[in-house]
Amino acid sequence: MTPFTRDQMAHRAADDIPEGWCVNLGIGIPTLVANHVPSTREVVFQSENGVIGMGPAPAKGTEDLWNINAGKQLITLVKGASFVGHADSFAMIRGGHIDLCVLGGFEVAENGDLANWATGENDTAPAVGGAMDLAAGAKRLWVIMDHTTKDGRPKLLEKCVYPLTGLKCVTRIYTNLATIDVVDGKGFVVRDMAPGLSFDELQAKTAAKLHQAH
Amino acid sequence: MTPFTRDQMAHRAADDIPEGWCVNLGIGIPTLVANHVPSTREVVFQSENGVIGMGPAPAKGTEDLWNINAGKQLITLVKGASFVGHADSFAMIRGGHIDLCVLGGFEVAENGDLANWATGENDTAPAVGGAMDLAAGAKRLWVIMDHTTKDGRPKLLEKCVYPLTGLKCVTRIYTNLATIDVVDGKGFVVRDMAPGLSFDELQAKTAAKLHQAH
Amino acid sequence: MINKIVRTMAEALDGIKDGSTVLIGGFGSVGQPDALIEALIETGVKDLTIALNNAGSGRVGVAKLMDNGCVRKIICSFPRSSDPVVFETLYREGKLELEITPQGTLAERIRAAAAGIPAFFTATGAGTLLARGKESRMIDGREYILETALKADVALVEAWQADRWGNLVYRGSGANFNPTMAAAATLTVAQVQHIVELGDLHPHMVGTPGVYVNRVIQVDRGPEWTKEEA
Amino acid sequence: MINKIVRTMAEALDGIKDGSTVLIGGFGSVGQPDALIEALIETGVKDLTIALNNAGSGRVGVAKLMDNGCVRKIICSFPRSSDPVVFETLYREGKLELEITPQGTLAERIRAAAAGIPAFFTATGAGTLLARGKESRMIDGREYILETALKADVALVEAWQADRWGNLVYRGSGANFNPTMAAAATLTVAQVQHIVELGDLHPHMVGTPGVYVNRVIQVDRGPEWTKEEA
Repeated sequence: MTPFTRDQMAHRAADDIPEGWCVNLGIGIPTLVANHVPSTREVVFQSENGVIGMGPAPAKGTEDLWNINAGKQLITLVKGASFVGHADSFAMIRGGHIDLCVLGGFEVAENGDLANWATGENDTAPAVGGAMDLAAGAKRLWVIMDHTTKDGRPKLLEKCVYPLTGLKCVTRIYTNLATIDVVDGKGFVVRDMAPGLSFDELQAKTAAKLHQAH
Repeated sequence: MTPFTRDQMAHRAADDIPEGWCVNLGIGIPTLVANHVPSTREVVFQSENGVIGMGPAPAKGTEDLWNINAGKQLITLVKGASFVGHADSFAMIRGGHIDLCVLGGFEVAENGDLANWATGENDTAPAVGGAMDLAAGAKRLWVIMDHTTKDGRPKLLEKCVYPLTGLKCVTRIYTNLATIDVVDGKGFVVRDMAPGLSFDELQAKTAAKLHQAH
Repeated sequence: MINKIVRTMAEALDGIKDGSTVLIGGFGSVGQPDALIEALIETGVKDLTIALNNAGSGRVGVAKLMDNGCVRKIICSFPRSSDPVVFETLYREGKLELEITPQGTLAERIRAAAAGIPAFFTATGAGTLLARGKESRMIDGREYILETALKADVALVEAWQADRWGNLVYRGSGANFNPTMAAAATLTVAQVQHIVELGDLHPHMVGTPGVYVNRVIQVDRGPEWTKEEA
Repeated sequence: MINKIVRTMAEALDGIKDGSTVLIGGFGSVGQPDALIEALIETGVKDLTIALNNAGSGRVGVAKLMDNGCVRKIICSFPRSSDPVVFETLYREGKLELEITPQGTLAERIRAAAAGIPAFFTATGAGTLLARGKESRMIDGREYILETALKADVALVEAWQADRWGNLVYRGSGANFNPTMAAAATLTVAQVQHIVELGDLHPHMVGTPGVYVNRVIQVDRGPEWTKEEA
């Protein structure tokens, strides 16, 4: 069995983004998604610090220090880009104008609950950033994360253990082992799996019931 | 006794506006106030349709149809002018960033209540515009109006009869007979009167107790 | 390729249903999507709730929309504009429902809908007739009333320039209600004076990001409106 | 003549008192009023409540402000920035009070303060730890929590250009929290790269009307920040 790499996970998510969507990408693997959308397909990348229409990282020597993304990395702008302030940017997010947000995750529950900001109630200084706003506001929320923790514990659960970021918000999960839809009233539905992986093996690494797609 | 003319009323109000204030002027006599602020004194005129830094009416042949004030009259811009949309314009008003609003009035009560939008509960289709927002939001609210109705009834009262625009919001009244402060806990305090008018004569035309300024 | 530019009014207004709530931009004639309003009248749509600042004047534009029986209810701040003959007649005859909202509250209710805020407190109108039936609350010693978001099915807006992504640039005082309304509707249609190439609009001049706009149609408003920027 | 331009940091920060609530603009180093923060540290002011997105990194800027004991409480969305050594130390030792607010709620609470909205409902955070102690309400079948305006005594902001009226033009992604914060404080001080003549800023490019700004000080941020607009 060959698990998907980080880039493969990002690529698979990118493949599922149709032309014309306005997409917000979280820090980490989600940021890689932009690299895998072909330049022939127009997708508008929004960053919560008020950039609408981000392009790839700038070539050496052409950097503009004023243009950064939510991860504080230098960016370029594409034609058609515009800027707004934070209040307007989050109005866009909270108001349901972002077609898709892709975030990392600690845990996802079968009802779509997401935990990705704190690892316990006594977490020292948890840092939430814009994750709760995105979870509450985006039209669709996809999570990219490893299927299990480094020590092998499942991250797809019947119920989240860590403090929640948002309730019933995740609609799809791209893991290093599978792509799984979160279907209202049903739970986790497997769309596809890493080459050589069996459904039973995937179920064994998942702490909630998996359903096969028809 | 010579009552003040409309221009004299506007001029007296203009004289009391210090340099640097941001001022919103209502439709009617209040609009005339801008004409009486000398060009050597910088006052920023705001219009609720999103103009900050209005100048005088344009000269014939130089009109720009895109630039109007709240009364839908053509305007010019001064150096330093800027535009915002309605939501931001009323955020500025509601948030207490307008130093002064000058409005017309039907009635003002001695506690500062203002009635200037409807003449009765059964008024056909009352039109409020931005008056309630300005009454609630401006730092100071001055009213310019005749001291009595056309048929001689007082417009300065112990309590308004017409539906209110705002509660305890008026701080000064410029009438054709006098300038009167509305002082918290005290009521109407006369600052000055039209030439030849006696305090008793003014009191006779006012349906609330007038106080003399010290 | 994203291309929100349409060529005909039929495409621009496709799918607008009877009973829809429609936001109409503009303040007076500035920023008012005249051609879209005319085309809306021609669709013969009925039972609309329209929200805008005024209730039209004379027998053109919004007044004509009401006169033709397309409108069931109007939400506005100032129905008495310069010549409100149609509004006053219909209202007197009980053929038009009226909801008066202070101008700033109207703008903020639309902004709230755009921003995912279902309700907010404001001091505007507290203690007045317009507070009747509304929840009120004392906060830090002052009375506020709760106002709710005004979400819409359709927004018809006007702008100076647009590109194929639907980015809009406003001119002069032409923004007014337009950017807020554009962001508060399920379907936003923009009438613009000029269409420019993607990339020709300055990123800081864009008053409405294309994200909010579904369709753009170019309409020449005539010689009196065509004066170019200095 | 209105002239909000000051020449010295002493004038720029005059009157900021112990115990003040201070909004600090910027997202990362972009749009962050570095020189004003340095000058604020030098005033030796104490017991500040500061509100901003991050809690500083390394031992400079906001981190130094906290390290020097000027800050009693911080309201932010993401205290763990790239090198949060000062924040983590003070927080662990109980010397710093922390209020975590989702980034959009932080922006909206400041916007609410600027706009005269004392409280608003939002779905952000509903049902999470951050909803604890907050009023919640079902509206149209969804749960929302009530968030309150975050009003401040002082806002320190950064912009690209200003004129003597205090009109500010932002550059690139440098607006971020700045325009909202500038509008939400009793005293707003702007650090800008360039001062231009009144009338030289395009009325549609102004991101913060001068009405919101009390003082402007020109600070050259150094060669790496001086690249002119294309």
